[in-house]
Amino acid sequence: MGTKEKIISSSEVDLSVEIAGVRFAHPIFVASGTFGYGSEASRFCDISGIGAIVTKSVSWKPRPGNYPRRIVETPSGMLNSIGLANVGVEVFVKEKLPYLAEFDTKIIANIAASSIGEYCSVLEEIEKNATKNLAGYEINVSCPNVKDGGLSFGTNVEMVGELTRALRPLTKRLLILKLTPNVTSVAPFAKTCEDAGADAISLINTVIGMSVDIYSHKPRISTVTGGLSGPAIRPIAIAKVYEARKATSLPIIGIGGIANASDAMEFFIVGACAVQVGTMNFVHPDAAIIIRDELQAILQKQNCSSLKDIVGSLQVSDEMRSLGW
Amino acid sequence: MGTKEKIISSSEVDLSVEIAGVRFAHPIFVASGTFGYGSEASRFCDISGIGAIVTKSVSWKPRPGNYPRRIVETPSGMLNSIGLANVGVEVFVKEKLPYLAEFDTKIIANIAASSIGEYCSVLEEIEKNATKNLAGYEINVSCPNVKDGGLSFGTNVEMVGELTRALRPLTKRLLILKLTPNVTSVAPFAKTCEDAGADAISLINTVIGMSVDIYSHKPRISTVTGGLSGPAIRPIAIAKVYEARKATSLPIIGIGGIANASDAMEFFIVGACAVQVGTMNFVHPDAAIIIRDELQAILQKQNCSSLKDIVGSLQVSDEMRSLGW
Amino acid sequence: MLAPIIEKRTITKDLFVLRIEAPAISSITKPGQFVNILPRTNSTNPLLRRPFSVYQCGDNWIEIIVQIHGSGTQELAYANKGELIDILGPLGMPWKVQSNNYSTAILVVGGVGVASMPLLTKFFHGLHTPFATYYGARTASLFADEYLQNISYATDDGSKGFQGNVIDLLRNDLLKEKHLSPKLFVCGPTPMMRAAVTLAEEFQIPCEVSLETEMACGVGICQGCPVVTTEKEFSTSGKKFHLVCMHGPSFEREQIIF
Amino acid sequence: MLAPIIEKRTITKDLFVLRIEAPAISSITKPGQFVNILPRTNSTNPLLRRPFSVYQCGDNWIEIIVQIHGSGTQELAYANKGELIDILGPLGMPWKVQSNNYSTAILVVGGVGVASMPLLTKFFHGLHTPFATYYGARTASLFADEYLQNISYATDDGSKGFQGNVIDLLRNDLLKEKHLSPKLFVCGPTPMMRAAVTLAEEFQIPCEVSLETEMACGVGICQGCPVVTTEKEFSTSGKKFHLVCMHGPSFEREQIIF
Ligand SMILES: Cc1cc2nc3c(=O)[nH]c(=O)nc-3n(C[C@H](O)[C@H](O)[C@H](O)COP(=O)(O)OP(=O)(O)OC[C@H]3O[C@@H](n4cnc5c(N)ncnc54)[C@H](O)[C@@H]3O)c2cc1C
Ligand SMILES: Cc1cc2nc3c(=O)[nH]c(=O)nc-3n(C[C@H](O)[C@H](O)[C@H](O)COP(=O)(O)OP(=O)(O)OC[C@H]3O[C@@H](n4cnc5c(N)ncnc54)[C@H](O)[C@@H]3O)c2cc1C
Ligand SMILES: Cc1cc2nc3c(=O)[nH]c(=O)nc-3n(C[C@H](O)[C@H](O)[C@H](O)COP(=O)(O)O)c2cc1C
Ligand SMILES: Cc1cc2nc3c(=O)[nH]c(=O)nc-3n(C[C@H](O)[C@H](O)[C@H](O)COP(=O)(O)O)c2cc1C
Ligand code: FES
Ligand code: FES
Repeated sequence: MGTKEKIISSSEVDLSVEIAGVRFAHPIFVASGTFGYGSEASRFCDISGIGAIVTKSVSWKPRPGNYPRRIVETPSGMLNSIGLANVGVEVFVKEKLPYLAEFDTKIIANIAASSIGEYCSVLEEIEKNATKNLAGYEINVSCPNVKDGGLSFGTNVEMVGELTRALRPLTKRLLILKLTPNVTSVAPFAKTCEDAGADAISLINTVIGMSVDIYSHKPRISTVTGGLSGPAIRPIAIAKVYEARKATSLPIIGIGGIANASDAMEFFIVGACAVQVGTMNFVHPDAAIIIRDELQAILQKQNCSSLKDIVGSLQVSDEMRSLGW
Repeated sequence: MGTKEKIISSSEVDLSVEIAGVRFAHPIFVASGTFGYGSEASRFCDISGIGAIVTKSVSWKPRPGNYPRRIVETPSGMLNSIGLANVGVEVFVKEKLPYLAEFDTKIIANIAASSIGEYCSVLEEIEKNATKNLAGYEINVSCPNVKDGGLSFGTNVEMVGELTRALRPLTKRLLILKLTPNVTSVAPFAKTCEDAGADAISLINTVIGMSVDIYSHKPRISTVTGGLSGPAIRPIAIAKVYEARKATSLPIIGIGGIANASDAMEFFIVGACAVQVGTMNFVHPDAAIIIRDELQAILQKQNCSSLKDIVGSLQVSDEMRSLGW
Repeated sequence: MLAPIIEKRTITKDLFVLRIEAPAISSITKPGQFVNILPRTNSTNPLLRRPFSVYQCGDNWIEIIVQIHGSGTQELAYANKGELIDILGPLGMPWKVQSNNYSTAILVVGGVGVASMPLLTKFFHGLHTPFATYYGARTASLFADEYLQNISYATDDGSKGFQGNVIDLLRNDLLKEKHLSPKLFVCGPTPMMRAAVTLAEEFQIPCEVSLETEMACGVGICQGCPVVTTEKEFSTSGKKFHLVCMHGPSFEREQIIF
Repeated sequence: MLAPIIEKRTITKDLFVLRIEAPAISSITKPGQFVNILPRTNSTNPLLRRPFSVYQCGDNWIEIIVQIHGSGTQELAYANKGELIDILGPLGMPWKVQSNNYSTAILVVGGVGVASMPLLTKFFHGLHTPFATYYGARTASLFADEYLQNISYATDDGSKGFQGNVIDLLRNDLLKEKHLSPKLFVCGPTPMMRAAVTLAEEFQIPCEVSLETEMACGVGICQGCPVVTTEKEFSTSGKKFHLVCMHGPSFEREQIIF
């Protein structure tokens, strides 16, 4: 940009984002399963400075999770098979939500279940005990690591529609469907969520992956396959968000391998209005805060006064559109 | 293994592999599109020491390929959109096959096309001009980077069946179908190839990915999305090979992110009888040779006299099989 | 937190000590806690931090002792004095030294398990608690005993002390009732820790073991480091597991099945 | 090939020279060729090699001059004397110095484009071919002219030589017919190379430009480095593209559209 243009000072950059009427201070959220219930990381991270906290998937009953080994590092990524270890909705509403209500940030409760009925029960239970900063729900229909973790839902477009329609009447808060990348095409899922009344979609969950110990000849992860996350999958995530963007006008929350503000920018440009940081919280528990600050600096440098000008600003020429020539 | 067992010396390790009656000196091949037509890398690599060379996809007519920019580095991987740039079958049989016939290795001709008729014509043309070390064909139904590059085939299981049945009568040489990971489930494709008479399947081709320049707000790759390859995708590839292994008894050639013999071993253990090295040829043009030597050393250390004992040796307990508990 | 390496000492070919200036950590670390170190900033391979016990603390520094194992520890081996490394800690729970179910502390050490022993030694020394150290290794040259005291050695090859494994050496002394009301504090390879637990069961004495599991976060947010528990209702992770990073790394033998 | 760094020189804050012992490369490198260097062994991030012109050749060594740009060049900046780096080369085609369509060689240099000029200078000097160097930079402190000769400088800020851009400086001299039957050998930022081509068209003189494109392999096996050609039937890559790594990096202006 020309040097003569007005220079925007950092404090002037408007990072706020509104999703279906709910305002978030900034678009850098933390992803489900990668930030616990907030308390664990509070020593290393100013919780109130996070755009929103998406809590670990909660199910009706507590779940111990899978047998070890649950994690394996891979090139620029990791495989996990936690198995939706969680405290169950009872403890969640009694302990976790009230704890999180003390912070000046928004909470999005992620729900996992094995039947439409269970999804509904969990959501209703949380809704009954909603705290002041509970912004809404993210519905995990995409966990690859447990038999009943929703991936059977997540790869079936009719089921996703049915589930969304069942949940919609139960809350006026945000209803966000979290989609899996493990499908041939994510577009019909995005479209279905829109038609069924979701407020937004988030993507991607982890990509199915596997690793083998060449000495024992056993899978490294106890459940044989696990979910791949981290910077390695970022290009896949961006492609999926791009595909979803063309299929729906719903707000999209981008997830996958975000390690810095430049990565986040790629998602915004493609059309995500917010992003979630996952695996990188494990490396830097304050990653979301750092990225927020970096983002402010980048937008300032680009002389951009509002994130809104970035969202969906992708420049695709017609020439580019015609894949191959 | 016990220290008292017989120690195998390197020269005793049998690395040879037979696929549908065709014998290869060892199981480390180079992947299509990552080794040109052999001549380019001959300065840096002992071509005759490679298990087999899968040549760059060849189409009926020469193709210039896509406009730049064609490649982008990503974390532990790269995106490409070459667009099947190739010399066309005429030059291929006139120049490339005869050149490659000089080397003491096997050649697998990879074919890309946009219709069953074109696939057949290209194969027939090569068959007519077959050289002595032409082992067979790898059918690319999985290029994500050109409109007519086969991915429309590759994601449609009926088309893959039809194509295989059309090609099968045209050659007695190896007929290998190269599958895409960009599908919800690869199992039906594997099964279909078997039913339709293929000799083997190879997987994976690249994973659809995207990257954005945050300054120009343009996709970094000229065709917007490209194909992700390299170590980043290895866990995905292993999971896909594992899935295919359960679905078919066809020989499987594993591809995806192989950088060393340990990586290759993971594919063998999961059930691949051979592997192809792709992206890593760009870093080390003699990668396949290095990996062959490392593999020999590893097997020797494991006191294993034949690769055959490794292939499919994955130990999965029933406990593991029951994803989640 | 980025902190400078202020000293590097080589112990054996693949064992070295890094002294890191980190007053915020050294001032609050208790015996048995660990730090989580990023082998390489500005690269996503290796991606995750690596856990290391705090080996020694000074006024404004801590030390870690590192055994070269894979890519991350190799990376640390390349680090030089003056360079900054990214370090998080102290993490985990300390050794349970406060329990009053013992009067003699027995430090049982195998290999790089030595890492969590110097602070424990300092603690018992400071309190004048009777303690003894049993330290096993393959051969004499592998001992890293600069910070230990009251040591009985065992080597596989007999090059130093008792020839045989350290648990047998300890059993002999326990049979002789050499130690008054002992508790074992054990850190070493898993088979050795299992043997120590069996020994403690045999003698019906308390025994605490310090576990190693792969960790993604080290702070309790990934649930990646479970160990199966004997307890029924304990952790926020549900009923069946403790998290080694948050509830450990050390556990009383009755708490866990490993 | 692993080769040791035998010297490291800092030119400016983010520009430095590495001298690498590599007789197999130094003995056969021609002006304009490049080497492909892996910034880091044993890591997959950065994954690919980075191309660098051969800056200077000695008996058994080559030099490269590196401008810190992103992660790979930053990595090289951390490398120290004595360390081994993984290097492949020489790659690409040399400058087309043999053509007999010129009698004076004009080296036109911008920024880090200087990298391919010293060997060219040596070549012309050795053959007693008349030559002149036009070297532009933002300011005087950025020149890396240790190996250049017959230099006319241009700086944006006028701190050395002509104030303005190097192409304007050259145009003035061409207008004055200062050089007999010149050919331009150009390496620098793309806008400057385009301006040089336009100038050459204007004066109808030969002009060769050395291009930079992203490269995955540097040896012609990935087809990742195309440049659009004017020719109809040339390369194995089909009809429309040359590969910068294999057919370039330098091209006569008539060959390409860039
Ligand atoms: C609480 C705790 C304290 C430790 N203290 C020390 C110490 O003081 N000194 C020391 O040398 N080592 C210690 N270790 C082991 C050390 O963390 C591993 O050797 C190291 O993580 C290996 O990393 P790598 O990259 O070299 O190996 P790689 O095998 O390349 O690592 C791959 C992945 O596996 C993990 N991993 C591999 N081995 C282990 C292991 N044994 N324990 C945990 N994670 C592992 C790595 O963290 C990484 O995520 C400790 C481990 C734990 C859990
Ligand atoms: C034939 C040739 C000769 C060159 N000679 C020199 C030289 O002598 N000195 C010097 O300092 N630089 C030279 N360059 C440019 C140098 O290769 C890049 O600056 C370097 O690759 C950037 O890597 P990075 O990791 O620092 O940047 P990043 O932006 O992190 O690199 C990301 C990827 O983009 C590629 N890339 C980024 N910029 C360029 C570029 N300008 N050209 C090619 N690839 C790029 C990288 O190779 C890598 O694959 C040359 C380039 C070419 C093609
Ligand atoms: C250890 C781990 C646990 C996870 N648990 C959950 C979960 O409980 N529910 C969920 O919806 N997603 C879960 N995820 C997926 C992440 O929320 C995120 O979608 C994915 O990791 C991709 O983002 P990343 O690459 O930034 O990690 C988990 C991911 C990891 C790595
Ligand atoms: C630059 C590039 C070009 C490729 N061209 C082809 C091709 O022409 N035909 C094909 O079947 N696969 C092609 N592939 C895919 C590879 O053969 C391989 O399936 C894929 O890259 C995964 O392996 P890797 O991770 O080892 O690279 C190409 C891959 C790359 C990176
Ligand atoms: S390592 Fe993440 S919870 Fe323990
Ligand atoms: S860089 Fe691979 S062909 Fe040129």
